Amino acid sequence: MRALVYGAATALALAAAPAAAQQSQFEKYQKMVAEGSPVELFELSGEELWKKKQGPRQASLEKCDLGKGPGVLKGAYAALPRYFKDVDRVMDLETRLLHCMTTLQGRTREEATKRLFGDANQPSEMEYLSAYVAGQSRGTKLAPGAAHPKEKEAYELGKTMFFYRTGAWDFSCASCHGEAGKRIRMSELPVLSEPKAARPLMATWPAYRVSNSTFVTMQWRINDCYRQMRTPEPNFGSETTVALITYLTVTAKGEAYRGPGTKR
Amino acid sequence: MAAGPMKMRATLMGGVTDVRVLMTHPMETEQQTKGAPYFIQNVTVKVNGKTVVEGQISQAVSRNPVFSFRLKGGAKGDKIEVSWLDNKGESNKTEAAVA
Amino acid sequence: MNVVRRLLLVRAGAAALALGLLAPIRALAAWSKDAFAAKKADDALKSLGASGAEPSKDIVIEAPQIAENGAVVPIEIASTVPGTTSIAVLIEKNPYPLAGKFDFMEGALPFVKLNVKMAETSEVRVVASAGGKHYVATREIKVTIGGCGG
Amino acid sequence: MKRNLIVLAAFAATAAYAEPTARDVQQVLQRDFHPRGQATMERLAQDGVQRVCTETRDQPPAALAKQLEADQMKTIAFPSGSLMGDWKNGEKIAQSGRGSMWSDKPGAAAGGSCYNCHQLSPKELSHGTIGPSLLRFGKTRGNGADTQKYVYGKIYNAKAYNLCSQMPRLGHAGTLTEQQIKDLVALLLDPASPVNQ
Repeated sequence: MRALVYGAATALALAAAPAAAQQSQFEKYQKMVAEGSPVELFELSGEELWKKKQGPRQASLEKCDLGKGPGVLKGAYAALPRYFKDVDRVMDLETRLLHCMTTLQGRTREEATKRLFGDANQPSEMEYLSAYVAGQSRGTKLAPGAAHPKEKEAYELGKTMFFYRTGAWDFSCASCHGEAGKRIRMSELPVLSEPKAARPLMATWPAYRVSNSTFVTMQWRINDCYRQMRTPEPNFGSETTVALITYLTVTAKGEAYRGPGTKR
Repeated sequence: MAAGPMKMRATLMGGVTDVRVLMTHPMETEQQTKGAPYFIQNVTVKVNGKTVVEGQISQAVSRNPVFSFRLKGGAKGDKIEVSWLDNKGESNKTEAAVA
Repeated sequence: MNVVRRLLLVRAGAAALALGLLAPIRALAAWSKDAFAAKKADDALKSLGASGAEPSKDIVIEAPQIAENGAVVPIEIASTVPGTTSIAVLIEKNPYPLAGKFDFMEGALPFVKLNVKMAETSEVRVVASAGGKHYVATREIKVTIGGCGG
Repeated sequence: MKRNLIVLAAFAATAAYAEPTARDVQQVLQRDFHPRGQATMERLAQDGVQRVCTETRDQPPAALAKQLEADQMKTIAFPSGSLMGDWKNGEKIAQSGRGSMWSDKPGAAAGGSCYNCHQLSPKELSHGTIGPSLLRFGKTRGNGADTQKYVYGKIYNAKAYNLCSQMPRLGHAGTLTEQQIKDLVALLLDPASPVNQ
């Protein structure tokens, strides 16, 4: 009986004082979830994988050049995406990791991309590695490449794609991320074309996602947005995905990286 | 993926040691596995070899469990050990010094 | 992830089993089977010998009023009832309400923070035991749907 | 007219920064995506509505918007008779976020994703706010034939009413069936629906 009365009172309180009271409760949930996050476990497993000898060459990724020189991890993630001379294109973290798997470890692209996005039971290699490498940039300000013509080109393409309406449901990225203070269900939607909203967000990706106990990467984020935009599937590491990540990271530049984060 | 890594931090602040421990475990419920749940049952916290917390938990604890415990006093360098045992008899433990 | 360690653990388990060592190990780590198998919170508490708890304001349950996802609901519990030696956490509407029981010995404060799964919106009941008496506090946590639901 | 010019001027200005052209973008998309499940490559080709809304950042010139909205209105197949279905089914459709994705089984029951953006039943606390609240929609607007027709049409093809609306054309896109849309009409307009309590 007491439970019933209390429950009814809560429902009334929520209905009577909607927006602000509810919002603070969502924030409290997010905060408590972030505090009790197992995300560091993914970094630990990622470190093991980074050092593990694999592929036909039985090589680890320890000599992988993420832009700051072979094997330099400190601050490398915060400077991505960027232009890489050896491949003459802009790469984000995952595209570059894949490049290192094929070149250093001698693995085929087909084998290395067989399972890019994992699940709760079996996270993917890319997810673990992303967690580890990103964690090595904590405290470093986001400073993606924005000077090389190809970096500028990527930024422009990303921006165009962000506002490009397409797919069976006519969405662009801005359909959901274009107006401040909006939500999908309970999830707040940052206006990612604005530095104010892009900064805290990009500073905490990639992230552990509590709703399905998985670690999610930026390539996954773009992929899953397009899935819900009802388009065909973007190719992993394609120019479009890297361009969008470039656009978002450049918009967020200057923010100190503090991920990997924890999301709903 | 059962006995993956654990991670622990033990920090002394204002006379209280805060112990935060992360465990890799699927914590599968009866519903998820359609019959045979798979979960940690016992969590034990020791300080310098002496048991201070004995926890019994169920399949309702979330995947990759994270616990915080608080210890009275303590000193920097005290050895904290946290171990778990699941319903299949697998176990794991981790140690950290209070910082 | 650590395959080597995992294999070692599995082997250690098998060896222990072969030598009949596993049973004593299990016996050391008590797990209140009947209480965890109870389908009603009251039955679980009875099994733990913690029935008839009286309401107390000295048990603090810190939790969000609304959880966006039932898979992870963070709960922080502290008891300031003098001499608290044990805390039990029960989620009334879960198939098996008892989520955990923590015994605190000298040196530990009666405090625990953990993440639990909630099948649906439910009362969370916390029972603290001190000097053979039991004290209870409850709190409702609403479980909703987040994201696009696809 | 003046607005047209402003829009054009804005384009000319951004073009200087090597923004990719519409044709460039289509080539990039065709190269960078692959079909999966029911999501075919044709979905990436922009129709007139998508193109105009992209090019004007959802601020189409009024005259053009009016003309294209009229074209969209012609796509709506209004069924004869009552447009009110079963609000209980409507509630289920409003709750479901599935349908038309590469991860959805073709032919499996789709949802309207309504709660993702709108408040409907006061019992559902987890609702989005991209679209307006539809709480007590039928209570304030009544449920006459014109209102039924408006709601049916809006769900079938939102672009017929507001060209660059963010709402999907749920009937036109083939996500929802005629009966499902009728059930949603009932969810909004039936006096017994929780929306109107």
